[in-house]
Amino acid sequence: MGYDLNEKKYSKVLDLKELRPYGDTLNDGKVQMSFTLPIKNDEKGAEAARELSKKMGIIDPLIAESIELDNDFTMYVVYGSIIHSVNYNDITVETVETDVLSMHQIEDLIDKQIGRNIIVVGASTGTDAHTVGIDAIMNMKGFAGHYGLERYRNIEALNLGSQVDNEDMIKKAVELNADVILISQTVTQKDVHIKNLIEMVELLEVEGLRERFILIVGGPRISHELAKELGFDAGFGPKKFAEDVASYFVQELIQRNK
Amino acid sequence: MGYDLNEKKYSKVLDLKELRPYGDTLNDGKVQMSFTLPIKNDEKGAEAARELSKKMGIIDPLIAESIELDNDFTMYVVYGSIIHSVNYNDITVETVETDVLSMHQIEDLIDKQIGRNIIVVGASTGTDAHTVGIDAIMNMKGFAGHYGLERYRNIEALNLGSQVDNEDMIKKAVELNADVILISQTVTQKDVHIKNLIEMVELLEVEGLRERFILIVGGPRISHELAKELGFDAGFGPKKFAEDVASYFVQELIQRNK
Amino acid sequence: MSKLNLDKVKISEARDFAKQIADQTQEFIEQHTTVTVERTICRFLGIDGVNEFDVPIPNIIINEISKNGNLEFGVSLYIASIMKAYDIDVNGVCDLFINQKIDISEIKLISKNEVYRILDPYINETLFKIKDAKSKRENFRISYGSKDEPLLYVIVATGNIYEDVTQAKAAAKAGADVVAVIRTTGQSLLDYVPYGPTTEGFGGTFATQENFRIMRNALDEVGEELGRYIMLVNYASGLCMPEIAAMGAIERLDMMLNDSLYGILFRDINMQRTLIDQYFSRVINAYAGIIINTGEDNYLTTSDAVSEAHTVLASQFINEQFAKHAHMDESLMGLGHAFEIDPNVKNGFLYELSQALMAREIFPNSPLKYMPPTKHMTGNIFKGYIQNTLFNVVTTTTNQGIHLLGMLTEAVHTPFMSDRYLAIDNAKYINNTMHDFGDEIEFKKDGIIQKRAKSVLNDSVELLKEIANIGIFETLERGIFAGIKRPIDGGKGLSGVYKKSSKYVNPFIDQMIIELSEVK
Amino acid sequence: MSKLNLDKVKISEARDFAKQIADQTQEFIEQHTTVTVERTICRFLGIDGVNEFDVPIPNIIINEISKNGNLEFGVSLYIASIMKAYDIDVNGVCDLFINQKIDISEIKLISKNEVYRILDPYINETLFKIKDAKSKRENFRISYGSKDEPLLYVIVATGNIYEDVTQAKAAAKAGADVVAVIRTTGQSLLDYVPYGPTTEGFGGTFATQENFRIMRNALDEVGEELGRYIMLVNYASGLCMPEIAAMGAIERLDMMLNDSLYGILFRDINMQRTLIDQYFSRVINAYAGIIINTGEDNYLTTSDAVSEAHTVLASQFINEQFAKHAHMDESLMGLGHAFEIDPNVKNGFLYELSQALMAREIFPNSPLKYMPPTKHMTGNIFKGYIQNTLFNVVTTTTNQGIHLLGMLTEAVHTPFMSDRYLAIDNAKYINNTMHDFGDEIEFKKDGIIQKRAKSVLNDSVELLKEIANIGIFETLERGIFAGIKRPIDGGKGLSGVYKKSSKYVNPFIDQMIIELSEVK
Ligand code: B12
Ligand code: B12
Ligand SMILES: Cc1ncc(COP(=O)(O)O)c(C=O)c1O
Ligand SMILES: Cc1ncc(COP(=O)(O)O)c(C=O)c1O
Repeated sequence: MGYDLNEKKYSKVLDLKELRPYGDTLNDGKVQMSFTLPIKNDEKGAEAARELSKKMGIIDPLIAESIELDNDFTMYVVYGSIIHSVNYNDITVETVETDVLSMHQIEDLIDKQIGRNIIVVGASTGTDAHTVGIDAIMNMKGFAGHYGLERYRNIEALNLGSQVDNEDMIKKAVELNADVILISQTVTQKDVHIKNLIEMVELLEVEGLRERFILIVGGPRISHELAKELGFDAGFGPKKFAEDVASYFVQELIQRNK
Repeated sequence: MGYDLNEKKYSKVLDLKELRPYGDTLNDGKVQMSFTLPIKNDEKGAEAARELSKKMGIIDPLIAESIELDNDFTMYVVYGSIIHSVNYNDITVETVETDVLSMHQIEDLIDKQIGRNIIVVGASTGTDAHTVGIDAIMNMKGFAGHYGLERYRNIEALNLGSQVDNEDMIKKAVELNADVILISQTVTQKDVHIKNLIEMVELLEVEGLRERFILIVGGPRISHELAKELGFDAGFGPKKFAEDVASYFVQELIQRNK
Repeated sequence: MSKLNLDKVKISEARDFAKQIADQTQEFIEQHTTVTVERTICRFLGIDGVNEFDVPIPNIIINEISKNGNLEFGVSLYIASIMKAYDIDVNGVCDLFINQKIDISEIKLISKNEVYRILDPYINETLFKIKDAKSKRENFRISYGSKDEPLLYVIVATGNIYEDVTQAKAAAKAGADVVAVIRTTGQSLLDYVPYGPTTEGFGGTFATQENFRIMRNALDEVGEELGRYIMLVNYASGLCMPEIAAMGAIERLDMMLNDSLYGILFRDINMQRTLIDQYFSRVINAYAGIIINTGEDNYLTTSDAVSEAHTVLASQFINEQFAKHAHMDESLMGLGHAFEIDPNVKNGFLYELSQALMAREIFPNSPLKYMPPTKHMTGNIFKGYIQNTLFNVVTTTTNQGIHLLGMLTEAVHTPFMSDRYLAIDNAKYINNTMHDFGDEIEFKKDGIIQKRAKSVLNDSVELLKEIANIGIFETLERGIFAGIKRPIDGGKGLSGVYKKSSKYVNPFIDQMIIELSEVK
Repeated sequence: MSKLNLDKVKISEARDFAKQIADQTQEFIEQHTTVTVERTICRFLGIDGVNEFDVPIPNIIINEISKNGNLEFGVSLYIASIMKAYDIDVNGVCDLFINQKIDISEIKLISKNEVYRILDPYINETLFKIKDAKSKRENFRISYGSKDEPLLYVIVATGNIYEDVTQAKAAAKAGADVVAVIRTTGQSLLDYVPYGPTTEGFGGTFATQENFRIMRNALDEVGEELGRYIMLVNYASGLCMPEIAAMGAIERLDMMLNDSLYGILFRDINMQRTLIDQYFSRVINAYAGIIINTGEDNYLTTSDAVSEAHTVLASQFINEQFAKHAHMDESLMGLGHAFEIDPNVKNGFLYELSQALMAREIFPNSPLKYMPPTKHMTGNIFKGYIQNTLFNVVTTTTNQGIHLLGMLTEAVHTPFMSDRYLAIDNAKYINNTMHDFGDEIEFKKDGIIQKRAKSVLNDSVELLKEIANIGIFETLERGIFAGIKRPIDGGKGLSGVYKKSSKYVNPFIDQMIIELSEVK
């Protein structure tokens, strides 16, 4: 019996300039994938799946399973290591910079620096009927233990509900002389939300009202980055609550008033 | 209210020269991925995941979820459409060509064309202790309703069990004057099975015995392609049973005797 | 015998209050008609198609009547009168409207009896078509045999009817019994029904009669291949409730999403409009033997599933009573409920099991439509897949009639073919490995499970009592369901509501009700 | 009270037969020793380290004695005699062996009593170390408090101890209570214990004392951070059973995979060798308060889980009796069983539930080690994840003590960090959402579930009766467990078995047993 163990090589250290996926060893580059190909479930199909995986940069694709969905549709579960890496140090993301305050801090800030109530109108616009998101932000009871804007002493929050046309939204905002417009978008199929959001910005610009409001959008598929691209002032995604958006628009208002 | 519906564009037809993944529309290229990055769970991390996905050819990566595994380890679930496609028509795979017969057809074939019992030795070799696979092929009761080789009237099947050294395996095969050697390999970590299988082939060649046996390997991660590469006569993977391998080695023996 | 030992008295109290609520409302309903009710009559008279601006002919006719005539009289009276005046058939009438060759204010209106007489052949032809579809369905059931386990119900929602067909067929082969073609976002707010095959929708596919036909044929085809009858579902809801019901009755759909309150709450459709529309649509469904699916599940997606569970039960009682007014048999009442409790709630599974079994015991003859987790599904598709497993466990254990399968990608996109396959595989696995589990277990006396059912039942009795006092309209104004307040004259479609005059006649509903009453 | 209403008489019959089996075997065991038993004594005497060829010093000494001396006398006698002859301490003795400066055939052997006297300080020191580790563990338990729900048990298996640490810490933070470092393939067949930290293994990491230390420190560290005690597990099995038990006792491991038959069946280790080795290893575990995990689950991975369920129960009874012979308290007997029925078996879940509850009721004081589905896991990781959910449901419902979490990638690779996280999340979800489910339900009298338990119990009584007749050796030769036949003098390690002479002495086991008996 041979007493020698394998030579000991210690695993590579973390290099953020070449960030790779982690399976069970640093830099092993392991990923899991699944996809369906419109072909028969046989060796040739598996090979097609393997080649496709290789094109994605998986060196050693393992077809862990191939599942027949229909005569000519096969789903593949794939594991393997990718050659690609990203330079983590070079990554920059636009994020809402203002720091997040508590409800009371926000109320105090409004008292001190603005000295009047802030008016906010919000809605789920276009054909979108999803209100739970905007309700979570605006309604008294809020969501997941975070109170909504209606509860803020010196914020007047009006929730117009769902499927509100952009025109009506703007009319209401002008009528109430709102400081902030909150839009919620949930349905993103075929980019309906993009079309709808762009329309909103264009309408405001045409009517020369764009500068008059802090224009904010939120929703499960909304990022600050995207919001900016579309000409909004800010965007908020999942796991954001009333205090996140309020912290932003209050501090932004103070900025603008300077 | 506008009565016009969106213009109707019918989805593209299937083009096997540019085969793409199928989500819910032909050629939409949809794939699902998950992987872990050794970084914090925040916007920057999500962006890193997105960039990595883009490098893999996903045009519009959606980070559906980011899950904190530990302070500096985050798992990402990603969906998106890939630019890559494969030419299905160009794909060729080496597969076992002989057609698969039933137990009785095989027994008859042996009677008619070989006229003596065929001797088969099998084992799970090297450090591998997984026997269920080789048992499924060799033992009387077989597996999933497929009888094992022991049940075949004119096949003498000897299952040496697990963790058998290649030397012992060869010794036994010579001693019994076997026609066929069956090897099962299940553990593939760090390619132990490759090393072990290559060793087997080399030992046989050194001793000038390679031609004397039909050398077959099987296991959950074995393909015919791989087996051939390693110098085996054939390889069998998951969902293969006694009749698959027997059909092959009987017809192969007949070939060789010609 | 009740495993939850529910209080029979409480249950009948609840039914009585619900009956009071429906009765009050029914009076109002029968005094009114709407533009879509009248357009439905047009469709039953065989009027279909669109003009060069894609405007459906029924809309052209009803718009014209409401502009220059009195819709209070109903379209039947006008059409019959015109037929008599010009001595032409219905097609002739259509041409006059399309080419604006007629001033309806001029038309001399005839008597009710004449209307019946003149339209009689059309009525017979249409009702025959519907009865024919119904018996076709029954014959399929007989030749293929029917399933006693929960029906596996999946949705397709590509937006493209042809892609939907591909997906539906794959689903059927994988084991789906029921296929629903989800409608495109916003169709429910269109006050017309689009025409022809469609390939562009958002989050769903347009409901058109041609799309119904295309999918029906596809499912019959694959059904034959599989030796199983595959049911087709669409949405008799929104501003065109009865029209779509009519289309479905003719094209042999098997189920229709059809709720007496859903449109009011979740589409901000005017309450008067919806309540009137749902009545005719349900009579049609009842007549055609189409199972309705009600939408109580939506309450729980909107408000908290633990604290609002009793509103679901209350609404089921109300839907039941409205359906009875529409002469609908209990076997057609697919009352909705859902598995929507936050996965982080301790013993949440016990509550779900309790509520699901409670519904089963309270509505023993109705094929309950049990909805999967949706609101608490996230982008963690792995977690989502097991949330669906627990839902499947409850479904099998309590033997729900219509098992609407959850998708692991619920929070991500409308289902891929693979998502749907995995959903079916999940359900089949549970149905098989836990096949007789429900039969095997009993519950601890006064344990968490029994207590939960008891309290939900009690709360809903209280709620129904209150509603019976204030009436359905005020209930909706106060936002008692899903916390959504709706003003009685707010929302979409009120302008389409008309008080019937004494001259008003709807020969189709009259005839259907006669036949439905005979059955009993 | 038994929810399965099991027959108490049958249960005690089974225990009696198992006791007969163990008693017969114990006679044989106590007449023999093995090379690893003797090496264990070396380690207890403080002998550790390797020579320039990486050969462990204990192996050098035992090889020398078996070559040129009589291992029948036991190493203690030799070492004590040499110490006396040369008037040196144990280190001195080691040097003589390492530098081959001694001809042991020359040594004048002393009396048993002298051996005890000479080795006494070493014995006390070592047993003190072990008791110290034990009380450390108990103090942690007291200060952190202990958990009454199933302990979440995960494995790490990167092959690299440092990578294992990263994974173990993440697992602990995610909620794992127990971490097992899986051993590299084939270590169980090494007749020595590797030395030092290791970073290369196949499908697991080498079990070395240094690796034990590294992981123990890491877990204590993260445990402190979390305010929870994280248990560490390794494998006292294979050809070095007692040596590894000794290492674990000193390094404060908390559990050891340790089965009286596993090595014979699944590693083709000679049956005499394993039976002798398991005895000393268990005395050590008992003394150190280390929970053993037995390996019955493996029967079901090898043969059919429906037809062979009774072999699991029979083996549990046997393991229980062997453990009692080793003076082990029931609270340390982590008897193994598993959820391995083919997912396609109709009502398979009911059988699993029945069997799991049966084990719970038959071994009420033992922390059963319940293993997840493995054999029927496939590359369909989604399906795999829900197979694990059903397993978790059974675990929670029947309140198993040690909940070994299944990995959705079981059929693909040894766990990734993310696989392990998902496994923990799966278990936590079920534990919470179904928290009191087991308490709430009762089973139909003579239903499928009760019947299943009854028949498995009966079959295992029959089996134990047969084994009691023919004895354990013949049982193994006939391949009664897992269908694996093992000849009495086949397999690995037989050459390491020695019959004890009358002079033989093992002062450690003697002292341990004295103390263990006092406790009772
Ligand atoms: C509940 C629900 C419904 C309910 C809505 C009830 C109601 N009153 O809102 C009902 C049943 C009516 C419904 C209908 C439809 N739905 Co829907 N629905 C959902 C579901 C299950 C949950 C959404 C939800 O409430 N999430 C909880 C809230 C709190 O999260 P949130 O919206 O992300 O909000 C948070 C953040 O995003 C942020 N936020 C959100 N908005 C805003 C705004 C601002 C200003 C700020 C600062 C922050 C912010 O703060 C919130 C708290 O953190 C999702 C699936 C899922 N699990 O996500 C599908 C889903 C959103 N629906 C979907 C679809 C397609 C539809 C339909 C179009 C289906 C159909 N054809 O009928 C219809 C049409 C409705 C319409 N016309 O828009 C798809 C959308 C796919 C896509 N990405 O395009 C989803 C993803 C389901 C699916 N996989 O198909 N739905
Ligand atoms: C059962 C099992 C065990 C049992 C084995 C019992 C026994 N008597 O065989 C026990 C518990 C002992 C065990 C131990 C270990 N196992 Co194990 N084990 C499995 C498990 C759960 C099932 C394997 C199985 O029986 N499949 C069923 C059979 C019928 O399928 P099959 O082998 O693929 O065979 C079919 C085909 O492949 C083909 N076939 C197979 N062989 C041959 C040969 C020929 C000639 C032909 C023609 C066809 C053929 O025909 C069969 C029927 O179709 C798998 C996980 C999984 N679900 O796959 C892990 C697995 C294989 N084990 C694994 C590991 C790492 C181990 C250990 C090394 C863990 C450890 N460190 O202790 C040990 C070490 C054992 C050793 N020294 O090799 C890993 C392997 C990872 C890898 N790819 O390297 C797996 C994948 C689990 C995991 N994810 O970690 N294991
Ligand atoms: C009862 C009911 N009707 C209709 C719908 C679909 O909405 P829409 O009518 O807007 O297509 C649903 C979907 O949730 C529903 O539950
Ligand atoms: C009881 C027992 N011992 C040991 C092992 C591990 O095998 P080995 O001893 O070869 O590391 C297992 C794993 O399945 C086991 O169940």
